[in-house]
Amino acid sequence: MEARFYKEEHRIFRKTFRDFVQKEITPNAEKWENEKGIPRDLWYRMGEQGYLCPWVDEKYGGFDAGFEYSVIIHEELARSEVPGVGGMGVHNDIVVPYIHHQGNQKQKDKYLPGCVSGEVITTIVMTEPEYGSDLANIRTRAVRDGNDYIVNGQKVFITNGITCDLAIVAVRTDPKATPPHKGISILLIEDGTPGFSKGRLLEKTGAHSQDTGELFFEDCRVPRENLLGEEGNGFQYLMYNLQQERLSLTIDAQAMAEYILEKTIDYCKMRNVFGRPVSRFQHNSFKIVEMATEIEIGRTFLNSLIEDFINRKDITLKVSMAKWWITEMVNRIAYHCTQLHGGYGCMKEYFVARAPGDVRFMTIAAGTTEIMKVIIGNMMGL
Amino acid sequence: MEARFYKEEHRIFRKTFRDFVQKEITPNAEKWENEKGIPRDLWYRMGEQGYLCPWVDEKYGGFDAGFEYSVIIHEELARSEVPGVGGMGVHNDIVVPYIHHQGNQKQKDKYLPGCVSGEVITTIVMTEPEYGSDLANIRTRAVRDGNDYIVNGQKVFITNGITCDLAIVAVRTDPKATPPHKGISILLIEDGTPGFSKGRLLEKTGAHSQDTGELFFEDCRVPRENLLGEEGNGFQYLMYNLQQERLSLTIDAQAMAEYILEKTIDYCKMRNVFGRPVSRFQHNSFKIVEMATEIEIGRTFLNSLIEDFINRKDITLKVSMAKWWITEMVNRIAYHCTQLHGGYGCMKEYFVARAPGDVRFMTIAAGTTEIMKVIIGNMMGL
Amino acid sequence: MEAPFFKEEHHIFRKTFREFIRKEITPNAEKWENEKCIPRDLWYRMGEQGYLCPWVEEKYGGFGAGFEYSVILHEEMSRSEVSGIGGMGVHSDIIVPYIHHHGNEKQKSKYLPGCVRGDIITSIVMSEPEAGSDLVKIRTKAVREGSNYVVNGQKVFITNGIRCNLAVVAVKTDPKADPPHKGVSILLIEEGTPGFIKGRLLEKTGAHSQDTAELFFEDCLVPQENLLGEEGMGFHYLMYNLQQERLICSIGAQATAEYVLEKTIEYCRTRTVFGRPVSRFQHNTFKIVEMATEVEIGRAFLNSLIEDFIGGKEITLNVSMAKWWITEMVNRIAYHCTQLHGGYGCMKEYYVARAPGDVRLLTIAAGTTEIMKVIIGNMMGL
Amino acid sequence: MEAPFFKEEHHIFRKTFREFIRKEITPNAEKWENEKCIPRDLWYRMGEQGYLCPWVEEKYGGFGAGFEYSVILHEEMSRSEVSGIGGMGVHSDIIVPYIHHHGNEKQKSKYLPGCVRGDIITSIVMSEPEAGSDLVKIRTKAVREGSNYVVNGQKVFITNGIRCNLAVVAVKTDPKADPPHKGVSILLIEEGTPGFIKGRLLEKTGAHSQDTAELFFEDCLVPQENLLGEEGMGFHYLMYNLQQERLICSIGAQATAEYVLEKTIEYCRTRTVFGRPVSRFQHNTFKIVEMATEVEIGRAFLNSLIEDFIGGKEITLNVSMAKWWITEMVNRIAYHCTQLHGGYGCMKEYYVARAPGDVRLLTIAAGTTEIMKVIIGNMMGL
Repeated sequence: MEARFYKEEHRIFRKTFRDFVQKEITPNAEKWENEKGIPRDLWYRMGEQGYLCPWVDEKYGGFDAGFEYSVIIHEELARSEVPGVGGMGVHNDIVVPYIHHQGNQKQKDKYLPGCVSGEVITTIVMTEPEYGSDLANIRTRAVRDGNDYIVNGQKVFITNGITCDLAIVAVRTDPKATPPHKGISILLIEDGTPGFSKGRLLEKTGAHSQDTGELFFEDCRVPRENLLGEEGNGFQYLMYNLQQERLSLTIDAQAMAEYILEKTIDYCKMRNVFGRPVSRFQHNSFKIVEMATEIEIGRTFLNSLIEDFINRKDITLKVSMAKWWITEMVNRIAYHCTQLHGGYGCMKEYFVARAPGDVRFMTIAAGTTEIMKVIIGNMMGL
Repeated sequence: MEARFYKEEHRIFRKTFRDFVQKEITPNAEKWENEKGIPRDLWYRMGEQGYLCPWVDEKYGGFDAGFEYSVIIHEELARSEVPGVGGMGVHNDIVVPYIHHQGNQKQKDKYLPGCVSGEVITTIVMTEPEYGSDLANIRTRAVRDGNDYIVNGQKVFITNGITCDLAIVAVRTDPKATPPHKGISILLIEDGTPGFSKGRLLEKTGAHSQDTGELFFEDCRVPRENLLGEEGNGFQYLMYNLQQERLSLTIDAQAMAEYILEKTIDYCKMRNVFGRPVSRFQHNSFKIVEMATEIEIGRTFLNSLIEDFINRKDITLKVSMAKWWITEMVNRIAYHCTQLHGGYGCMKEYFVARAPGDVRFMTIAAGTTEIMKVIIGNMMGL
Repeated sequence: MEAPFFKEEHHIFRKTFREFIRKEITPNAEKWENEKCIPRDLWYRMGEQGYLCPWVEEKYGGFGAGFEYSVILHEEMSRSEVSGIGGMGVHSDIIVPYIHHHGNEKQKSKYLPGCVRGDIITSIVMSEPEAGSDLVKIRTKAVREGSNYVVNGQKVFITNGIRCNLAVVAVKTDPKADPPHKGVSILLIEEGTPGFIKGRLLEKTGAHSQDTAELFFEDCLVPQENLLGEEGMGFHYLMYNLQQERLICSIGAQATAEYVLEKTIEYCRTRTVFGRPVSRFQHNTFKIVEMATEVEIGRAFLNSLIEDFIGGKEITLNVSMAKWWITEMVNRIAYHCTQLHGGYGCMKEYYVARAPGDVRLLTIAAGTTEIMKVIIGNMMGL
Repeated sequence: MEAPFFKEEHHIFRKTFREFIRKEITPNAEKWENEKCIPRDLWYRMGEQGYLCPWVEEKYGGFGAGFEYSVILHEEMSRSEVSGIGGMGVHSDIIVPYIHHHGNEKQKSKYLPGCVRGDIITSIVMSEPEAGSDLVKIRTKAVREGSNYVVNGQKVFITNGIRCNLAVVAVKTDPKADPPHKGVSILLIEEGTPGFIKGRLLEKTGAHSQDTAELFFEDCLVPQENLLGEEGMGFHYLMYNLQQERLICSIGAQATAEYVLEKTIEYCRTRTVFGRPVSRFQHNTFKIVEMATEVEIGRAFLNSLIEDFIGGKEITLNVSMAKWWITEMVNRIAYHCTQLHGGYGCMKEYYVARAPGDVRLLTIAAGTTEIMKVIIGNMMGL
């Protein structure tokens, strides 16, 4: 069912953007899948059209657009059959907000316009080989040296890791801090900074058109003015922005689930076996009904969550619930929908066949299902 | 599929016993359900026929029968539609073995013949209101006083708690023992011993014909000669006998699952809805097929487990796996089978409708599903 | 989650009614369970307080109250621990609406005031031994004879079957009608009408304080003026009212799930095992978190559904989804919550232990889970 | 669990073959994944060692080895981390048996020796774009013309489709046959036969090193002597050999599940997060325990099934159960094991991360889960 918070202008925007996606993105699915990335040019095209960070203030080139527009962009990109454009969603609503919320005037003036136009592709850099969920213990060191920080360390699983122009990097500025998370700060590190090198493109089991990389910092000199917010507050900023990150990822997962099922229903109505459409077998029809019900229920919950977020309510509990339940749900749906495709369910040319690989990371990234349950359990005082 | 270990004599025995059950037990299901217990006389009848503890040595009145016979008795009793007779299975293969394995000659001579004839109904008494799974910490105290122990404490969830003539009671003889489980001993306490009183019949949510009670000990004097085995070894005896207890309960669960499904298949083939037998709807037929498959798989695993047990192999790991998986399975099966009965699935007169209540305790008694997983996890070194 | 449609007055009403239940209903749970019925007097007490059919217009003695009040009544009654109270909900929002929506002025003024006061207890009489889900197959015949109908047939699974003094009965007035459902009509049959015989109280496996019975009609003479609406329109009326019935059923299931989980969380926080609260074991924490998430998601969906219903939107698709998903969910929750209670999970004195029996009916009554899936599948064109 | 049918010589054989795989196969996993094929030379090496069709009689170059050896080959190949090797298993125990069981002396002596040496790579050619599960619907026509058949049609999902030099092809020799399955025959078509065209390599979502392709037949002239068995018996042969195919498929799925779980347990024991091994978190411990239990139960069932098969018993019912339950089980295990790997669970370099893609086909090929349930349902008379 459509969410209460959409007005006419949102519907028009969705239609326009969906056309854009169908013309400029979906047709290239296979090409970009093989190139393991989306072309730089697409970032400019998106920027021109105002599809990058439309929520940014007008004085930085944005439109001051409401979160509804971000939701629409996420949902339509999720329906593009090109997982790689997810990197744009990350840029739009996960990374750039750091600069906007915690950056100083100088940093905003310097970077935001490029973020909106597509000249500055951003990435958020937290995870390390030894520390995934356990952020408080990251080891990448940033040592003060005059007006610079000298950064040393390694990071993995970085979305836009190959194409990024600006990396927002979690580093440890105080190794002795107790609790350890108080020793974490965030630096803005530009591509090309000496000592900042991009590693290999990581071979994933899905979402191939999304470039995911490793980053290395070897005696990388970063001017102090590139410190985001205050030293030692990094962990707090991460926790703050993580809520919107989880919400964004959940929106992607829900939209994917809806799209996968739509495609599957089309297929099952059209495909005949034993003289009947696949969808006419009671077992299959019940299976589809079960999925449709879970999707409808998930959607209602997500919409009320988005509404809370738009109304500035604290969403930590609900978004943690939605994040694990909906990302697990989309994985179940991808599984059953490939089954309903029979042999074609394993053929790459079918979007639905690729879906299980493309959605697999969702229960792991931005806080695993297990971490979500820990958070909820703590909030419930269990 | 039939287990490898059955010979012709076993098949004959099963047939005879099944007739006995059909004649003497099943017809009384409702009566005993309302009386919340099975008649004393049935114990004698079972004893006469040699259906109580047939494994006991001949010199004590038993038949020295192999475990195969115990399995058959468990399975057929589980198919009797009278959960109460489960108390006889407990007597046969869970309680009496304590006397046989850990009792001294005097105790064996005194009690075993009655256990076989039905004059002595036994019960195992471990759980306390505050200590279910956590046996090592039971509080019922037994203090030495001359040639007696003075026992004080309360016990709950005692099968045969109302009818028992002989209680095998876990007590704490040494409160200072470390680890605490080294302070536990087992006493044989006869009905009628001053200070040993039976509490109310506990109202359960199922298995109504099985009497489950509370026991109280107030300055109850028990002669030292009633100590089972050695002082401080109680916990060890419990752990030893628990393996067979879990195996017995798992056999009951498997046999119940098989019987519930048989009854349901009969019903679904005979009952018509929308002009077709219930079983002819693909969703229902797939549901039944899924249950039949789980039952078949569970049965194969259980048979190989029984075989290991007969061959004196250590079954701790496998029986822990079987116990949780098969008792959870029978609960799933009871749930889906009641669904397949429609409105009659909630009507007491249908055995299948009562099944969910009757099997509910199985995932909890003799070590909960969670305890089983802890045991397995420890054995796997996780 | 706070429902958007509740205003201050609703909260006040809930508070008062909850207080009423705490004082006058919950303490009698066990007594009424054993009496297999709630006392006649309670109907009058409820009537006095305006807790029966508050939605009925004032001219018939009601308050013309909004559906919000019905929601509150059902939610609170579901938290009363007395399953039998459900029969009052059935009276208020499932049966009386038939008279209100399809009755003529004469019938309304004759019956509605009594329904509101509690003098008249109604029951809806559809199911027959051979026709459960399959309503068009009902065989109870009503043959015109002068100014009467002569009714013959048998009905089962009748809520309030023992207490009712007005039965709303589905009958076949035209056995040859094609399509057959056009032969179904509804008669209002008063207790005491010669030939209207109340059969035995049916022994259910749960919801014991709710009187469910068989009814028999043997040459029962019913004046033509007791025909509800038009002849041959009965099936149509049933289908029309089923939507509200399923919504009510979903509301009860959701409120029960919330209550069972609340009680379980309390228990798990206070009960300690192995020296820790039960809720502190990660497996249990996660289990509770999973249930809390499903409850939260179900609630969001149900609230938006109630909102649509109040807004007069067509809810058939979504109420069918809610009916099967929420009633299956409450059964899962009852199962896992009993598990978390350990041995007490099988003891009748614990409400949570009784819950599995009490909620079992929910996936079967008012359209089974399978029927819901058929309806949804048809609406989706599968 | 030790299978009762393995003797000392089998253990020795397993050890040798596992060593061969460790040296010559596993190290090339990534290379061959990218080449989307295993090297032609490996077939010769396997042949030399006697690892292809060891069951073939000595007069055709085989060893007349028991099925135990085939079991070992499949189990160990499933642990090689190279999905493509599966194509060799298909050759050895699924396709070559057709020639052996239904071929005439001339065909056997012509082809079998090459099949054993590895000179001849076979493929079984059934599925068509419009006929997957529904074999009787195949459209590929073979029309008699003098001493030849003229074959026209298209086939898909052909394992070894690129490499094969002998195709065992299901064709329609009598389109008018009634029942239609009586019109199906099987032809042996050699590579290089004019009109036998190999289509493109199909891009799968997993099992990348296994070459799966389309095949086309355009006025392809096949000498009558290449008819396998009798005309019109093709469907019968397919059904006959499907039982062994499904058994093989279950063996591969079971061995894969065991291997994936082993790897995951290693990982969880060594990988630490929040200062503890991943396996020490109770939720993860229980998750692993649940998987270990299902693997153990599946193994017991599979072993007894293999035993029955070796014993020449009819296995249709049980192999159908094993096929769907074990292949669904390995998919669940692949899913949860990737979750336990966190971010690395999406990284191709980890075998476990590739597993979900590699096993996805198993519930679909050789008869989908749904088809298995239909077969079982029919055998149960549902």
